[in-house]
Amino acid sequence: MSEKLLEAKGVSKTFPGVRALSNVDFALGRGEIHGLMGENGAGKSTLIKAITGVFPRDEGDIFLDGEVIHPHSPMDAEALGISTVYQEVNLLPNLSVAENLIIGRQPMKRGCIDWKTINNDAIKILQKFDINIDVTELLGSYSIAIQQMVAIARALELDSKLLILDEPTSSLNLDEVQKLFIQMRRLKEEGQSIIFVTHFLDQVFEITDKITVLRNGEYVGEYNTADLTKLDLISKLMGKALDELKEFEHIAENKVDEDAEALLCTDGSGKAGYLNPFNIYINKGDVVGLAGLLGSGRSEIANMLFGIVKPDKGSMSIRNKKIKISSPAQALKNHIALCPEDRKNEGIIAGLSVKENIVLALQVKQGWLKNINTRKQNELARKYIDMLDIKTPSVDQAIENLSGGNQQKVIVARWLATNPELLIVDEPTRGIDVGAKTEIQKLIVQLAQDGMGVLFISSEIEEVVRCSNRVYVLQERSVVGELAGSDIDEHKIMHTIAGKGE
Amino acid sequence: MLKGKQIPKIIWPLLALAAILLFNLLFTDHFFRITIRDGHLFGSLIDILRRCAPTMIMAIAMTYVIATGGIDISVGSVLAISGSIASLVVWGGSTNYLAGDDEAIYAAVGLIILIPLLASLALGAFNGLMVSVVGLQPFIATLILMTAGRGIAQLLTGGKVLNFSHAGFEFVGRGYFLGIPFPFILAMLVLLLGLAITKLTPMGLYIQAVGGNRSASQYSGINTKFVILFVYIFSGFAAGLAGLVMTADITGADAGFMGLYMELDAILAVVIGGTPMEGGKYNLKGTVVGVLIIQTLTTTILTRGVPPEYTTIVKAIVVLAVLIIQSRKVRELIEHRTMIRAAKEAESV
Amino acid sequence: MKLLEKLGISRRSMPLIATFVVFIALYVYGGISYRNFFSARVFFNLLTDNAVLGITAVGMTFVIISGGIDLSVGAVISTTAMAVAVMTQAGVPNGLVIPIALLYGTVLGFLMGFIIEYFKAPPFIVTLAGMFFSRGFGYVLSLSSVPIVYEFYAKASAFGLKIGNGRFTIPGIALIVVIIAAIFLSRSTKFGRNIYAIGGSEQSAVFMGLPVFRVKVLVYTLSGFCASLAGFIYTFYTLSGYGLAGIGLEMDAIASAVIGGTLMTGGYGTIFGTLIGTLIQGLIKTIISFNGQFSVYWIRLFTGGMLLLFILLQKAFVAGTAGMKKAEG
Amino acid sequence: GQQDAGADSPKVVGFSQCDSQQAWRWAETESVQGEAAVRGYELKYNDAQAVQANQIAAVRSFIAQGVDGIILAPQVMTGFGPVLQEAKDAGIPVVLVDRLVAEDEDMYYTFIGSDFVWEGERMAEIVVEETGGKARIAELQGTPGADPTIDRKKGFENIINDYPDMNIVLSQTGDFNRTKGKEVMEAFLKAEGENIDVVYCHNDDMAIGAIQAIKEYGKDPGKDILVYSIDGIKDAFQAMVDGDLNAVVECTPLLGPQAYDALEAAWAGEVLPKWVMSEDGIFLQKDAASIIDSRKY
Ligand SMILES: Nc1ncnc2c1ncn2[C@@H]1O[C@H](COP(=O)(O)OP(=O)(O)OP(=O)(O)O)[C@@H](O)[C@H]1O
Ligand SMILES: Nc1ncnc2c1ncn2[C@@H]1O[C@H](COP(=O)(O)OP(=O)(O)OP(=O)(O)O)[C@@H](O)[C@H]1O
Ligand SMILES: [Mg+2]
Ligand SMILES: [Mg+2]
Repeated sequence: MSEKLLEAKGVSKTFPGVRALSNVDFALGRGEIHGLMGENGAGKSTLIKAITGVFPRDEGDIFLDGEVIHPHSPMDAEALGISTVYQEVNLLPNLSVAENLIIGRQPMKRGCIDWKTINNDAIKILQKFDINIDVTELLGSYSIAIQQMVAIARALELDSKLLILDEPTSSLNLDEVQKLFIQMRRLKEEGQSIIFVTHFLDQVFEITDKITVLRNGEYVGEYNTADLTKLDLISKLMGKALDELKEFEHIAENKVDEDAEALLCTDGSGKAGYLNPFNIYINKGDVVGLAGLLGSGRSEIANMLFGIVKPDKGSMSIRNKKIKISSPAQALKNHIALCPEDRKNEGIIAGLSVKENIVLALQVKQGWLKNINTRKQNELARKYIDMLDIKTPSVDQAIENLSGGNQQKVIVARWLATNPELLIVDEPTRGIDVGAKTEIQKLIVQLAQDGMGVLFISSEIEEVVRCSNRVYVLQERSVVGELAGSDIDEHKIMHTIAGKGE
Repeated sequence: MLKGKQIPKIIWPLLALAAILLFNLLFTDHFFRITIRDGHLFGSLIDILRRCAPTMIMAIAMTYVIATGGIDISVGSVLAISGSIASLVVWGGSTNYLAGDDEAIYAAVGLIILIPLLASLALGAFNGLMVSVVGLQPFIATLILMTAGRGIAQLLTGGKVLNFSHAGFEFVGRGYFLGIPFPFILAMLVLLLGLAITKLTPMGLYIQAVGGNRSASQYSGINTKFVILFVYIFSGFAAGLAGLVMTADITGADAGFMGLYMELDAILAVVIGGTPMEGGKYNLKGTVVGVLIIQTLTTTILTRGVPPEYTTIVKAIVVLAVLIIQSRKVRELIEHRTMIRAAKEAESV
Repeated sequence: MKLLEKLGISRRSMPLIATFVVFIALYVYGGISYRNFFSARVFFNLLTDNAVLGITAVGMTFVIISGGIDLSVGAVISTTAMAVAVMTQAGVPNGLVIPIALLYGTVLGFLMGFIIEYFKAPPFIVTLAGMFFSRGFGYVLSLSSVPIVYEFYAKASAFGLKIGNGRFTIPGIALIVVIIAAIFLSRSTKFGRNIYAIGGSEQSAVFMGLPVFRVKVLVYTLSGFCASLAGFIYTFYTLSGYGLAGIGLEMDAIASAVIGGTLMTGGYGTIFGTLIGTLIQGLIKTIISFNGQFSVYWIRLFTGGMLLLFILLQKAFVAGTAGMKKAEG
Repeated sequence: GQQDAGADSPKVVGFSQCDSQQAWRWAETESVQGEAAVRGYELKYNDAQAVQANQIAAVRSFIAQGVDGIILAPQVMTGFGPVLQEAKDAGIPVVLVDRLVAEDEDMYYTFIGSDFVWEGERMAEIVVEETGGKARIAELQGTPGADPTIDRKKGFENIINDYPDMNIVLSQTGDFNRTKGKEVMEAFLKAEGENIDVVYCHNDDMAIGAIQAIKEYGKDPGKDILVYSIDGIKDAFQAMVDGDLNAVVECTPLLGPQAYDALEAAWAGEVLPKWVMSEDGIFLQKDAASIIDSRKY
């Protein structure tokens, strides 16, 4: 038996126009949790897919237990004992939660699938993560966070030698992450090896033993986690000298300007069964954070302000004028933009190019007659590709071919391009690497300083704290607290969330 | 980073068309002979252009419908309705011309064309409303009109083939303009119309967006209902126009047969042309080539006198062959090789 | 709504229930309007006359749930029946005729499925080519229609369990058996569940390690088998092979599935719904022939109109109950 | 209580038409419908839209409704055995019109109509006569697999096979319709334009399409290329009057009166011959002008 569980040697993979992996090595010891890190588009997901046979690799060998393996599909990989959670939630919205957890290895009873056992097992599996939901409901009716937990739970339940988790925590709250870590540690003790991809430095330092860093499709190095500092790691990830990185420590000032011009104000807006009546206001220059647990109603507020869901009570005013917003088009006309939470279903439009994805909302805002011509489209696309450092071979690349983080950047760009007065961002930095995340945070603060109002939703409380000058705390679909200025810190927010209203 | 180097998709259907033409070049006498007769071009190739026009008109519009993730199987029936109305208008609304009264009315060309087109627009709008507002599945929404539509057409004509002779209107189906069959010119005009709407306005972008991801399109502010309504209206219009061409060509409306199974041909052309049925992308040039493939094949079969019992088998084989050479598998095989080579070259520089 | 919940009916089965309710309403309408409509005879005729369509629609439903389509079924029915007829004329023993007939569609389905999956070719076109091929093959077997000479078929055709003044015939029995088997397949086997999975998201199914290639090839094989079985049953119905039989039947089969609530985009649908969808179409035809005054154009208008009315009712019913659910929540 | 319709209420007759895509079929339907009105019967009419299964179901439903007699215009020769047996068991007389079925004679009461083979043979005889037994012929067939297609082809060939100089050089399906007929003829002309003497069409609609194609090709139909067809709809007579069509063999669709005569005979318990020939005619170009005004369809 070889000492390494998994080894990849000289793996290369080329897509049209992109050398995604070139001559990458990777080694995973037994019983080890191994962080795989790199900027957006560095090739992490590609390496994983090459290992599990999603697509054939161009060159290189992969050894499992010292033997060369050639899986041709994830099914083969599973048979070899590799269980994987891929980056985008890849489950079946049309089947029940329970079935998603168990499909492929359903228990049989007298020649029939034993549904009772399936449902009971599913409840038990999810209880490990403190999730109590109706497992017979369709998966698609749950939030993206729940779906991600289900995907993780499914992979953990497979009886495997190797567990691969590609950004499993991108839509999870701190609590959920801890629940996941508990399970990962348990598995590790049982001798299972885990590859863990994330952009959250804290998480990497908390859970991994070793870290392998990729940059631009190339192997940078393998390190013991204990030997690295955060800044070391950042510099390895970005390939920059340490002193250039000082500015990342900087945090936006949480100043509240009470005299600022009012932008948006709700007066008891709400909808039965969806969101309890709430009162919030956003002024020009504000970055207003929304904090709360999963399912607390943050996205619901965003959807309601943007006209996706119509309120059935209360009223809303923009610049002190009462207004009803009943469709996204109308919201756009009122200079509101919403960068939605669910990138796959509400964000990217597969088939369209990066450029078209970027200009789409702006085009809608401009109306039918003002067609944005190709030259202008290219210009705009290039501008945002530069601004957000989007990795793409060309503006004409189909968006589904970008890495997850770069897709997210494109969606952010789509909404920035509309040049809104009120920008609502729902988990805008999901899946975005450390460097770019800071850039986006800075950008948002900068935009606010230039007079935009921002409603900032994030499951990362740290990020909310860092950017906002006011924070509303939500709980069970109600606004239960408000913090402003220097009052905003993680501890107080957590306290408010836990404090059952004040 | 490397420059994206992809073989344009249109190559594959073009290859298929070239193969069929090459076969004819080698084995069918006179297939490529084009002469001038009565002041217009004449020959098998010209026949192909002329005969493909109705399908092409419909297939162009069908491309947009399919790009939104929809399908319109009512086009054959709409075609029949349009044709029936046209021949009715020629006779001033009377189906009794067989009774031999000499007071038959010959309407003006403008009316003969306008009224059926308006009706077709309305039928298209019906489909569109059913899909976008009522929210029916496109297949079932258009199935309703496919079934009922032929009934309407037969009701209009009273089950007869309504004959007429009308020099002005006949031109639509039989005429030549600058020596080229007028129906083909009409098809090109429809192509231009489609291009104008989709290139000069954001409609093309929206159609793809709606087909690619309807909910994300909605989040982006697109009026998805309107976009869907539009493509079905356009499809209705195209089917109506195709109906005029066919009616004018045979100077009669054959409500029972006209356009029967033509929806299949139109869809076939669209898909052979490289537009995926799932929507989100479309390839208009591909559709045009797809129609030409189908018609060239048909004309070849007819010209070569393949026995009727074998024609469908020949068609099946050719369609499959076309499909396989442009299938993702084969394409990937070819593209992958060139790509890796390019990548290596780029690296070694 | 409370009542429905008590009965253990979930909100998700609302469309199916709506379909069923509208079917019953239509049936009652027929019974009130026409003499002799409410009789065992008419009811069992409904089963007999729609068995071929129903059996085909079952295979079609699976294909559509998996996200595909199969346009070859009508031609397969005709060619299967033709093959049976030609073989009986040639004196092939019946013990061989039956398996060969059933294999025809199965093998064709397998080949189409394989081409679709291996070459990643669009099912619409591959199965359209399958339809062209199968029609052509039928003509090659015999251009003219061919009577079936074996006694077995005549006996099977004449067979029927007497129930009231109706006859529960072999086609009717076959329909019910196929429906039950298919319901079992769809709910209680891994293969069945995988079909739903693939229709929900093929990419996800791949990533979840499900045997996508095999299942998809098998789905077309299954549909081919159903079509062949339907073709075989068709021989009891007509005792002959006829090259033009089953023209346009693929559209009816798709309509059965879709009326029954199957989504063309894949992932959703039930076999029971398909049965109701089939019977609804049969019922519309029965009402037309009971009425007996419709010209062909009125038949078409009536059929289209009934479909529209029916789908709208179904829609309204579902929307209505969903509204109630919200109001309660 | 609904069962017994009362002795003095009108007899109910079910008429199953196979489809209505051609003028010919409409004429047949109108004939059956019109005659029912004249004789005071209640007619249950069904159109199968060219689907045999529909037709079988319709006949079944007539039986279930308890009609007094059935008129059946079969879609195809085979396949009606089981349902005819059911009608027989129920004691309902069935009169076949325009197409015979390949079943035992005791399965139906009688058949009224002509014979497709006969039509093809008569047509061939006319062609032989008008061309002097020497012609290159293009044939526009009906829908492949349909009985009239097969039999009209067979009948025609029966005769011309005796003439070595009569050859079918091209043969394709025009699907019994005008559009397809025209398209096929166009292709024929491109392939063998200078070598075609005669076009034989399995029905009138295709002939009208072919005539248009010939004209557009620049030849004179009826002179340069002789055109012959079967059925005898009014449009065909018009074409003969115009000198474009050379002859038609009629296949009369006006079978209503004979069909009811037969049913009445059945009710009266009489025995009719199993085949009552319909009254078909053969019409040449020269006679057309005098007849055209009497054509009803
Ligand atoms: N199917 C594909 N077709 C073309 N290019 C692709 C495809 N998949 C990935 N790429 C490209 O390969 C590169 C590496 O992508 P990959 O998804 O591995 O990045 P990643 O490290 O996972 O990034 P992220 O952190 O954003 O998820 C990217 O530049 C991406 O654009
Ligand atoms: N941990 C959980 N346990 C049970 N149900 C949950 C949990 N988290 C979310 N849900 C349910 O999922 C559904 C949708 O939640 P979703 O995450 O979309 O709300 P949200 O307001 O967008 O959350 P967020 O606060 O993350 O934006 C809700 O019905 C919620 O009740
Ligand atoms: Mg990734
Ligand atoms: Mg949320």
